[in-house]
Amino acid sequence: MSTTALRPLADAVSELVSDGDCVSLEGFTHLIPFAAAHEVIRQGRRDLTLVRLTPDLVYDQLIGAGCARRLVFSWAGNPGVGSLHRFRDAVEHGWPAPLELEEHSHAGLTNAYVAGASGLPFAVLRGYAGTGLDGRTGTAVATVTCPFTGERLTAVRAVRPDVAVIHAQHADRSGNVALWGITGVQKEAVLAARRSLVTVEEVVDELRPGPGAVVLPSWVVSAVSLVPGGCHPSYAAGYSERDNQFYERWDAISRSRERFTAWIDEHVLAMAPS
Amino acid sequence: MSTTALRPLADAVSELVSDGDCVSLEGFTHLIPFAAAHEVIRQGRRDLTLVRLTPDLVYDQLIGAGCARRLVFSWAGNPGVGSLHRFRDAVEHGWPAPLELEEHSHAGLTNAYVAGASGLPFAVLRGYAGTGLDGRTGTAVATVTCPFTGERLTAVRAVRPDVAVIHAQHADRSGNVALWGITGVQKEAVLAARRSLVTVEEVVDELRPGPGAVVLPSWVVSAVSLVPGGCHPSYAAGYSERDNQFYERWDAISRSRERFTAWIDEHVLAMAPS
Amino acid sequence: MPAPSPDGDGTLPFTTDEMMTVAAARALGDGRSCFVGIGLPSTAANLARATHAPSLVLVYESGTIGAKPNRLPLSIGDGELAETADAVVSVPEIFNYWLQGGRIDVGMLGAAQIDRYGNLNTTVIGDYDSPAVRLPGSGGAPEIGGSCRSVMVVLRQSTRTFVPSLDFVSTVGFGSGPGDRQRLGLTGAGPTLVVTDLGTLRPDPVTCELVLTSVHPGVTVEDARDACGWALAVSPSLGTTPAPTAQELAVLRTLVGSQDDGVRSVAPPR
Amino acid sequence: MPAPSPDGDGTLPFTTDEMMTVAAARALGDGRSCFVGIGLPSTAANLARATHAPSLVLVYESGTIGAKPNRLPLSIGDGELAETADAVVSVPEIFNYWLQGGRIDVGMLGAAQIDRYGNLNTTVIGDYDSPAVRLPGSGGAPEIGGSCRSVMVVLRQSTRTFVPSLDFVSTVGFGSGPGDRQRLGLTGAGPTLVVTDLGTLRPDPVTCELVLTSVHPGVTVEDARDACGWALAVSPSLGTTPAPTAQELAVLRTLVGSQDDGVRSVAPPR
Repeated sequence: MSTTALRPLADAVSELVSDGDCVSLEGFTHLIPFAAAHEVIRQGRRDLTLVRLTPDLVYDQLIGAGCARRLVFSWAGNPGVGSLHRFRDAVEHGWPAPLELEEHSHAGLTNAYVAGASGLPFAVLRGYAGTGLDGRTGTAVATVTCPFTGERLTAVRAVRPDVAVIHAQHADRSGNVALWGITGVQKEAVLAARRSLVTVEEVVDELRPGPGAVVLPSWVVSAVSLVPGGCHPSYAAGYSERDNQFYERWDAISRSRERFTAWIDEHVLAMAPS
Repeated sequence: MSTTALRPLADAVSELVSDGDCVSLEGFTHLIPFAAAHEVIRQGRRDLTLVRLTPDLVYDQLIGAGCARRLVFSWAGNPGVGSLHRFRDAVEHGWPAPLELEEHSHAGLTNAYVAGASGLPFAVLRGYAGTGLDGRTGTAVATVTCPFTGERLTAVRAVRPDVAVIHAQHADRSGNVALWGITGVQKEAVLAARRSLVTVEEVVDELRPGPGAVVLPSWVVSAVSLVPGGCHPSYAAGYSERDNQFYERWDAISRSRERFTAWIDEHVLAMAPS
Repeated sequence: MPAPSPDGDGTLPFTTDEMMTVAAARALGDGRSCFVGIGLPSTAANLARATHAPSLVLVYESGTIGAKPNRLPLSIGDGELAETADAVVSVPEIFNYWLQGGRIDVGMLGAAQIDRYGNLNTTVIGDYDSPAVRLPGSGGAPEIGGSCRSVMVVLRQSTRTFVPSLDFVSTVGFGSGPGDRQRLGLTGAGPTLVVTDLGTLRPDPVTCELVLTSVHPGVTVEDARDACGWALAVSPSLGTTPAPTAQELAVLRTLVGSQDDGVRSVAPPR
Repeated sequence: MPAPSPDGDGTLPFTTDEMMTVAAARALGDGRSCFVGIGLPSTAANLARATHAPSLVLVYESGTIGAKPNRLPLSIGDGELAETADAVVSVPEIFNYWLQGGRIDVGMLGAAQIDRYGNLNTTVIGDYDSPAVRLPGSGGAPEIGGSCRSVMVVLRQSTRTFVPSLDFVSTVGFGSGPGDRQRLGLTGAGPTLVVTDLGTLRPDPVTCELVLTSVHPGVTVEDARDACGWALAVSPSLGTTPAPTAQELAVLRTLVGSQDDGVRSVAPPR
């Protein structure tokens, strides 16, 4: 157990994320850790295995910037807008590099996180049966027989990322974290991972978790960085609405390799660390 | 799906609990539904299978009153005081009737509820291994092999009670329920059960769930009854402290069959329904 | 936006997408629970809630149970859903306790392709390893399709979407026919209704093959057959879908407008 | 309650239970996480928190993580635990994510019987089916004993409690010796410390058998051997436990008093 110290984002990413790591940036359409992803891009990480239920713009950017070798996911779209063009370009044309896919359903990948958080090698669910996913999950899905009823059910292998990265509303000065609103699978991702980084909107003297809040004590978090607006353009309940115009603009930005590259150069690489 | 109507406790118990049912009254040392248990005793139910992590005084009373045929449990004591004498008398001397035991650990029985709530026939955990419980769980515990690692783990059969009974702080007029504080396994018990009854401290115009509250929408609850103080002598966070003197007095009341019977006659059978 | 004339006599101008959304909404019964994604299913479910089904319980896979949005959500993570919900739970809980637990009456799904047994493709057009079009993938659909008591599929009908053979099975409908759902351990009844821009289809109770059961106003059986990649069966009791009423259109257009401009003006009548 | 004299010179009057509680508290390191039940373990953990280990994280199986009670809780459901905790989670979560997830450093357990390999009985004295004494049972202990990084057992020592053979194995310590924990899939290190009213014991690193490593002030090796149902091994480097200090006794007595009278006066020094 270690007590978390607040530290600059660039330091935390540098310490926690290495080439070849399995990295999970979570946030189910809410509290998506964009600023941390941009820092990963700036630091030039390569060959990452990226795990996430909904890759969203955040992984479109990491994939287009050449950070990813493999993607573990269950729904790769621009929510409410359309396609993820960088994801599609990598899958359809291997640009900027081929992208291995391990493809799941939400229920399956969610339970893989649950197994990881629970210290179990696998989880059981009713899922995948009869679908084409069976051959597309690598070796992550199998069947298991109920020892009581003889029923055959689906087993999904635990996900244990090297690093989980999430964005939260609050941390206190000891590094305890609170997030609320739609809390997705963030708790499971952090508890399944070997290391974890939380960017926060605000550091407060005392956590006052509201209804439905998830609280992560400092001793299960490796690092906390203060990054107000660190989930833009996604939502942060109580702080900011989704920047829907950016989600719509992304469709055009990401359609062309040149325009995407220019955008990354200008808005990510040229920026100072948060 | 049915919309719950508020109804008198006696009517709800009469409709939902029958002789021979598997009944789970839950509440992990907090919000224990004593008033509903007393109504079960008044209505003279027999041959119940009683499921509960911590039988506590509430099952000591039901067992001593002759309602139970079988007990599924993981820790049967008077918390902070000592033994449950009616439980012990049933187990050690078969009074007032023999009591079959299906004995678990907390982790195992908890996961049996989780499996029931999840629509699965079993749950997987690291548990029971090497203990004498193996032969004492009826047919509820077995082993399962991880299809990925070959590791042998424990499987526990799902619990699906006929009826779950819990006590909560609030219901609104539509029958939506909120409870908070230490919330135990009440959500899992209700969702695992075929029918459910919630007694509440108060009916409010609008639920305003606080931090950590569990909310159960009306359409997963069969009946709600207004029973202020319905979990006395246990705690109701925000309403009442544990009546510790009663827990201590119970030790003497329950030691003798005669004194117990007189107590049940006076404080349960002679009382009007709540 | 054109103001519809106040009488609902079937001659109101409306688009085929509007007809499709209204037909889907009408099939959602009051007081039932409905698992919805963003897009047309969410629009239809909110239309139902704002018209004939004020007690419809909307469940989104982001964990919001009983959401009562006053505008159409932009995504399933929209704060509007969390703020108006009866309960907000984690994603593991929504899939395990609520969906897999068998508590949801109707699952609403879209698709890029459907076959005659109601199986759905949302994953890829062409070959998986070198796709013509890589689509978003399965998301929650496989287990929505498996565990909801019934499933409603909503999609536009054409020979590109109604295909003889899927490029990828993302979600199982009736598999290859009777008995397959049971064999696969799928607990719900499967796709009992398909709503398109041309009409509605239901599975034959014996063969499980989709049968055209109604056409929308102005659509012929030939139109529906021409827009289907297999030999489409037609119900002997084929009906015509009643046209949207003036009220349905007005509410729908206000809903859709609310998404565009963020207006919060569509309080349901409850 | 007798007021101890202010100097901690080892001659203070104290009870054997007080010595046992103090010795257990001292073994809890600052900043570690500790899974505690009600009774002596909870008293020892709160004593540690109020003295040398202000950052000790107390986790109760009722789901309270980081509880900082100002008085000793009456039960694991005590509102005082929930109100002062960093987080309150459900019972499934505490067992699956926190205990089984391998996040807890020390599990504290009591027992009615212990054997030479640190296996524990909390279930029954006599035959299971016709018991002499039916005890409460396992509760959280089997998995606390399995999954915590290490386990501390606290119980009074006598030939009734230190037995050659358990009447029932509720919680596995080292099973029948080396390798058994690994064979059973138990992930933690097992009972690395046993604290009694007579002294402390630790497992032999080779044989896993418990060895007397210290005696409390005024206790002889013979006392400890006489109070053990098997031939008790004694460490060649046997020590004597330092007596409780005046501060330890004062804090302990205030803590215990707080439980009796509900006084909320034991704020930890943080």
